[in-house]
Amino acid sequence: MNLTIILAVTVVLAVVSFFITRLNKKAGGFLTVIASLFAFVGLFLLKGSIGGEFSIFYFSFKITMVGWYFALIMVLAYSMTSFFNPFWMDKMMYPGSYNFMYLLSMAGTIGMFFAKDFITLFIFWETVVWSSTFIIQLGKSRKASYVYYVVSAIGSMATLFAIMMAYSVSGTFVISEAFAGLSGGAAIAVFFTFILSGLAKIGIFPFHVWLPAAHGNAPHTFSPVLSGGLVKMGAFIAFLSVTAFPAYEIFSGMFKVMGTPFPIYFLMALGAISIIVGTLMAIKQEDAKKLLAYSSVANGGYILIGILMLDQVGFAGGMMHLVNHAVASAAAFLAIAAVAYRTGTTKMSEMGGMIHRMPVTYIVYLVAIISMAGIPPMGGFVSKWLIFQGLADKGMLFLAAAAFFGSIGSFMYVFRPLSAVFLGQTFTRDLKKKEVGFFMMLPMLILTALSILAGVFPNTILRVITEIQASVGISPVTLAENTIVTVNGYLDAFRVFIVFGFGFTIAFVIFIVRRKSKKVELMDTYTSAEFIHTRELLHYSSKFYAPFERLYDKAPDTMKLYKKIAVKIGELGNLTESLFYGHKPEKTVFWVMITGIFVVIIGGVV
Amino acid sequence: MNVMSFVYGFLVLLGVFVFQTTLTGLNRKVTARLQKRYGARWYQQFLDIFKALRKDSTSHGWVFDFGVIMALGGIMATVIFIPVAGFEAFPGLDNIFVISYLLAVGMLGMAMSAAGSGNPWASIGVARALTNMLAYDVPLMIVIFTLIFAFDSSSLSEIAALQQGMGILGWNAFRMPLGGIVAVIALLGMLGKKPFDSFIAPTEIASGPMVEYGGKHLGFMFILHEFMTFIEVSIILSLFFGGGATIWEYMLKYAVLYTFMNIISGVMPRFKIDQAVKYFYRVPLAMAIVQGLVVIFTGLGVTLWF
Amino acid sequence: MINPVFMIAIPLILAFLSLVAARIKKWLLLSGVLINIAILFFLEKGETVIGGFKPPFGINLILDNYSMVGLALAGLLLLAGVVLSLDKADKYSTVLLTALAGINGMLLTGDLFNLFIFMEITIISAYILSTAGKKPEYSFNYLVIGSIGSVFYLAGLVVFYSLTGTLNMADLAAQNLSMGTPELLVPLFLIFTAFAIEAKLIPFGGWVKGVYGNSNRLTGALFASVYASTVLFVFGRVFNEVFALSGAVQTIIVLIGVVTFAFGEAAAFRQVKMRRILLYSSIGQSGLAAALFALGLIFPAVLLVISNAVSKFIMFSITGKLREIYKTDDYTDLKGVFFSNKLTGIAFSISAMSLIGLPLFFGFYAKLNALTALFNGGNWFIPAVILLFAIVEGAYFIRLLIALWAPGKEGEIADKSHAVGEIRIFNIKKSILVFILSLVILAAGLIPDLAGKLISSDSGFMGGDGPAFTMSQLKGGE
Amino acid sequence: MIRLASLLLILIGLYGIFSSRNVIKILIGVNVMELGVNIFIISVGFFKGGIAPILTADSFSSAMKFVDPLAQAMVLTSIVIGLGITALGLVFARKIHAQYDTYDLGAIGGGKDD
Amino acid sequence: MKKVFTAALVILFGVVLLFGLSKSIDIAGYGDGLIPGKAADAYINKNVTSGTGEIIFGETKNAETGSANMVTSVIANYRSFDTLGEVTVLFLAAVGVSLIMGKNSKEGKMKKSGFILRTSAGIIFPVMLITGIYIFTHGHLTPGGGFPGGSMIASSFLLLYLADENFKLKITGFKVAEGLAGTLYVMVGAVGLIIGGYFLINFLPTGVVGDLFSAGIIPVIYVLIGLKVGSEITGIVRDMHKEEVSV
Repeated sequence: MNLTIILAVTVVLAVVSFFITRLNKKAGGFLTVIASLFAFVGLFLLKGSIGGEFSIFYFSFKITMVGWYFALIMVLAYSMTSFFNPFWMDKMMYPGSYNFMYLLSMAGTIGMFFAKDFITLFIFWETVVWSSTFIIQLGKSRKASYVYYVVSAIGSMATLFAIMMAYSVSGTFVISEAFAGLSGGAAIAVFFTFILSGLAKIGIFPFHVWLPAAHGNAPHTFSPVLSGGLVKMGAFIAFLSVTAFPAYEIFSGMFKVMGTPFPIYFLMALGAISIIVGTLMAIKQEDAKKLLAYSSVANGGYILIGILMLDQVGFAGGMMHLVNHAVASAAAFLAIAAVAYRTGTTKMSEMGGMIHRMPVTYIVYLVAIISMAGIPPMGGFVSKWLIFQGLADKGMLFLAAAAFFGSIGSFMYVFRPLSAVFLGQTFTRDLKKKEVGFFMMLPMLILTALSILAGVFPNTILRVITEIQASVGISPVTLAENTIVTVNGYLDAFRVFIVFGFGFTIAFVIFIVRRKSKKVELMDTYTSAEFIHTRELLHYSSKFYAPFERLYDKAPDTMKLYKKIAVKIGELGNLTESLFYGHKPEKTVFWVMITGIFVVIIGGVV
Repeated sequence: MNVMSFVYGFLVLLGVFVFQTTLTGLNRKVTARLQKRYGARWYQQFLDIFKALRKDSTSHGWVFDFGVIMALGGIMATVIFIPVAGFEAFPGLDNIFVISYLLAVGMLGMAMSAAGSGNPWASIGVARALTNMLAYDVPLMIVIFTLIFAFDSSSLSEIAALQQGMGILGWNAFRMPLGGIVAVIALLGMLGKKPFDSFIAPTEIASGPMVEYGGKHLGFMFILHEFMTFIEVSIILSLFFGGGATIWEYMLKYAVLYTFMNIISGVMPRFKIDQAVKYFYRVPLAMAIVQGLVVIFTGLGVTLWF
Repeated sequence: MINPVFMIAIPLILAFLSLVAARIKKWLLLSGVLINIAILFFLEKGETVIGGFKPPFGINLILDNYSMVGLALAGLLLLAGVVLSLDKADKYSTVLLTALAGINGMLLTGDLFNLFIFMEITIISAYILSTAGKKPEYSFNYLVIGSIGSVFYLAGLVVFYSLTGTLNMADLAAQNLSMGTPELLVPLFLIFTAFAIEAKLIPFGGWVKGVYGNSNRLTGALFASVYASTVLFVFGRVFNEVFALSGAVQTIIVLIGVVTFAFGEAAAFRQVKMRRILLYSSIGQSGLAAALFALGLIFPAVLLVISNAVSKFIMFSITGKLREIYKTDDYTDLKGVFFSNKLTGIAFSISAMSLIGLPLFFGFYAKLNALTALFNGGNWFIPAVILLFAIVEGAYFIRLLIALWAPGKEGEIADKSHAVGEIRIFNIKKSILVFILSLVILAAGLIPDLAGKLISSDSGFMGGDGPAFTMSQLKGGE
Repeated sequence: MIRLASLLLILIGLYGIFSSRNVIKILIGVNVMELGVNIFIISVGFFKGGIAPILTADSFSSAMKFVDPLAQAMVLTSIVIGLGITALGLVFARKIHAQYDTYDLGAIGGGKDD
Repeated sequence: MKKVFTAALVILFGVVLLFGLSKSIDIAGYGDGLIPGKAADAYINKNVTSGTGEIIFGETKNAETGSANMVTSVIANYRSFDTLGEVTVLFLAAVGVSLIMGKNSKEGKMKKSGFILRTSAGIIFPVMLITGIYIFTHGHLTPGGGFPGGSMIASSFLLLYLADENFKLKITGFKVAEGLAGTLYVMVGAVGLIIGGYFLINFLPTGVVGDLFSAGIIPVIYVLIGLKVGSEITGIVRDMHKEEVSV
């Protein structure tokens, strides 16, 4: 398969879908399915040509293992989510543009991961940013789209600065050579500015503000892509900032924390903070999508810590967590979208008992959150396990503490939508609702299967990661047939799964052989002699963790920081306006004279 | 992995069930005596369980059933991985992370089933249980992390074995005293013993979920509880009290530790859930971090002190 | 080959005639701008002497790549403006024709005093056009400030004349005065003031807010594109070819430019009225261009000026028309206005995104060139400021675009029922015209190297460097 | 001295514009400035003993010492431009008066943008 | 207080400017304008294109510009292009004035003037008119030229306005004069381009320095300028005289 064809076809189909949608909305939506599946299959077949270099137009590309890995994850999220597109077309204000932007941003991500030079990377990157900005605005909040753009822009402008600064030293934009020759203060400046776009995209504190806004308010069909896909673009930048930019080598002379140079450790600490912030905030949310968005913040922290470790185990964990989180998060968002498709809301307090109406969606969501919480036998467990092992190996106590906190906290928040949306009493409004159709179910089931497979046969994914590790020159994680071996112990995910099945079977058998139980309605519960006949009232879903939330409800809001900065810029603008502009010439005369005096004095005349 | 492993696993399950249920029965007696009551017979617990399993039950829908099965299945799988006095049904899989996360499957199943009952009290119980877990687990995990760092192993049996043969001072509880204290406090939380039993809270919310369960469901819950207790006590036993070189030593130590927990619990009042969180994040967390820093930076406690 | 003097003579004749034949002045104007474009590409390159007196004694016109680009840009945009707003332009036919002569003269002339005169023609035409805003106090303010500029320019010029005895640009440049020294600081400052006032640099451009802020669809578009770019082009020539800046003066001018950029963008950030947003953005952009010109980075500056001019033209035209229809240009009152005007909306969006410097649009290429050139010069501070305020710029433009495209309450999905009005902003022909203009930005952004070559034929301007960055260099790996 | 005087005139003009809010006075200030700069130009072209640059029966030969005709030409141009600007300025002043019934810029308060 | 502050600032600016300028030119001195090699020397000697040696009043034939008045030679020949622009500026101003005063205005009325003014106006008007015409036709010989001449014509009309409150000017004629004069100016330039290869070249024989019919196209241009300036300023006067009917 040829990357040129993939890119060309997706871009062309993007344009075509724009016009087709004008004729027939549904057809346009189906076209995005076709296009993204095509891209996925094409990318999958691309593995054979890894190492190839070529250029299209003026862009130059190099097919690398890591690029392939990232692109595959990304397009997986796109293609799975695209199945939902045809069903949401009627609700879109601009269906044509949506489809166009959807495919354009997908092409952008593909191009970005295979870019050989930074300018190509940046062009594709920004294309993704603006096209997704225009998609998000179609959702529930205009402000969200704005916040998304601003935070992205902070990142990408910083990265552009870094690229340019590196270019001024090395004279090349080629990713593998661009950072050569940097040292000292310039190296630190480039490192921090370069990774900024990564941090912004992953949603690392304090750039995490866009995730809840954008994920929570984007069209339901785009949130899975945002969380499952676009966030991973940031991980790619993080990856580059320790590999293409040899951070460990350049900073090797610096002060070290637990064997890690301080700048890198600092970023890891930011990752740890985002785990904590993401977890705490996710626990608080009342909207299922916002909750999942904050969980993405927390998971982004894991990914960042893992990738920045750049070692045998933790790095593998971080890279694998990419897949696991992408799959699980996309599945969870899709499940919520499916529910929203039927109920029209994502507020947890406005739903209940959907399990009785949409059991498949429930299973999908259950598996997704098990994976996100890192519970075996799903994929998320393996990657978190690797990250823990890596941290334990290095003795990074505080990072580990944050990681544990996030891991256990995730039980808390993932359970909330499960309980509030799916369990409990079905609301009267929803009693007649049906499960979504097969076409929408299909991607969810695929993702669920992938989640389980990743947990049972993690080595399939880890083998790709070992190749990536080899390509960046670190020793790959040791893999036996089904076993992952680390210094501190080993994990045989398959056997864990089998034993789990064994235990489950015993329990099941005991359950089955006992007498059959009598079915009773959910309204038929013990309520301490109170009689409540309203389904909605009997369902406990809002303020789920109220006593816990109370402990930190006075915590500062990061958004306020941004608002403050915006106010300050506005004040500068105000000042400019009132100082220099008006309808009286005297103002300008005054400034001309002042500037004149100033200039002459500065110029050294007087 | 062969058939024998499964047979062994099954035997472990049976043994653990008998042992722990007996112990629970005995401890009911101990608690009663503490409270100046006579108490039930030691085998009452067995009677309760088998009676419940025989009776009719009501179900609140498939997730109510599924949750119970998933909970018991997950917990039983976890028990199989627990090394008892060096014996493992599946050697090498006693990874501490695997065990503690597999435990979560059981908990999740239980929570799901409870919430699936549609009883709002159940949801409150779940919320508290999860909050409680967040409270005790972070300090405990930091201590465990310290152990892994110190011994370069995350295997329960290996860590237990490393403490043996040096007498009582070889136990991690004494080599790392702060960590030991944290572990014991955390164990109280894990077991849901006072002062950290607000999620069970017999007089407040227990009437909620518990009354929804009857018959085999309730029986499952009983069995589940026994297994869970065993897992939790065993983890702390292996990590901090040297496990046991022989099965008898192990059982003895186990009984002492468990009874000790019960005795503490018997004389304690109860924390509100937010108080529990606050408490765990003040004292044990600080102790755990201090312990961790000491071990990581000084190496003190990795070897014997004396 | 046509003598470049006709670029000035023909509009002038038509202007004079339009007074006599007032009834057909609209057509005179139209033919004037059309002829202007038609002969543009057949002009004789190089130096044209007027009156047969060789410079420095006579006046000469210089048509090099640089002035060619300026002429083409101004001519095309003026043509577009006139076509787009012929109804408005009718009244100002004579003025616009004269302005065309003035603008062409400014760009072509090789004599500093002649430049002064053409500048006066251009500015006076601007004074007159500014009265379309029906706010005479702002026009008056502009006039007074402009006059101060003229006086300063003359004073500065005369000092140079007294030192060198010549008014000719090339001749003056050949005298090799060292511009960095304190001796020439004050005259240079005086001349700079005149340009700074016209180029809207802070703190000199105090007139801008009133004049741009009250412009209509014709005048706003012309001010922000044709006039602004012409002034910047001349600024670039004067401060590179005639007074090659160096030393303290250069630092000061660059500083003023950068400060203008920062302050302008900050001021635009807090506006809700579209014209104000655009005007402060114009201020910012010309500050940046001025700084680049002052640093001698002519090619990037030219790119920036071109990209800004075209974008601003489109945006001001649309904004002016929106204001005409809805009696307001407060974007919070115009939510979703592009829903029923998709073509116009796309044109507006492309322009805005190009201004922000998003890739695939021409502005990105301009910005990239500027950054590369700056970094090549060892300067990292200005790029940092540029990028920092590019965030601000992006923020307010994206906010604007979002508001204009997607109406709807917070918490509800974007819905057309909240969109303002279904009135067509432009009729279909005009929409297509605007759209095609925006496609130029897009096309130039997609094939920037070709566009760059078209602009500078690879050699750069006035002996300066050519493109600091080309897309084709990516392929070569250089 | 005359250059100093011309500079002074420019400054007086500036002061007029700077301190006055009356439209007419501001225009007068502008005119004074222009006057100042015109004198400055003339002063640059002049030298002691130079004669007016016109060939007449008295000063008949180009070999004689004439003052700079170019400076004078520039002044002429400058004057004419000044005239144009003043005329326009006066019209603006009238417009202001018609619209606001005052010549005082301070009393207008800028007005809101339309 | 404010006045003191403003004055202080202006003085400070002045002082700074003074210091600065004094580094470039001798600001206190005067009469040193003899710059060697400056462009203006060639204007005096009329040897821009070809050196003809000394120019003698009344003798030299076919000199470069042939204008006895060197300022005029600069304005209307050497830098005629400037003058074209200059005329345009004035033209633009006049157009602007009439545009801004607008259509919805009528001619205003003056106060009734005094007897002396009224009667003398009739006498002085033709004299002024003729003088104006004289001045611009002799622009190449004597001080003056198109601009002063034109202004004089305009002031003669102003006089009529002042003298007679009912005086009304028919505008069309002036507009035509203004437009045609400007057009012709450019045309003359264009003819030069065709004949001599340069725009505004002096394509007529320049005659003897000092004659009325000398200096080639200079008198022609000056006549055009005179007419144009005269009609423009008259137009300005007339437009300024209007009153707005409604705001």
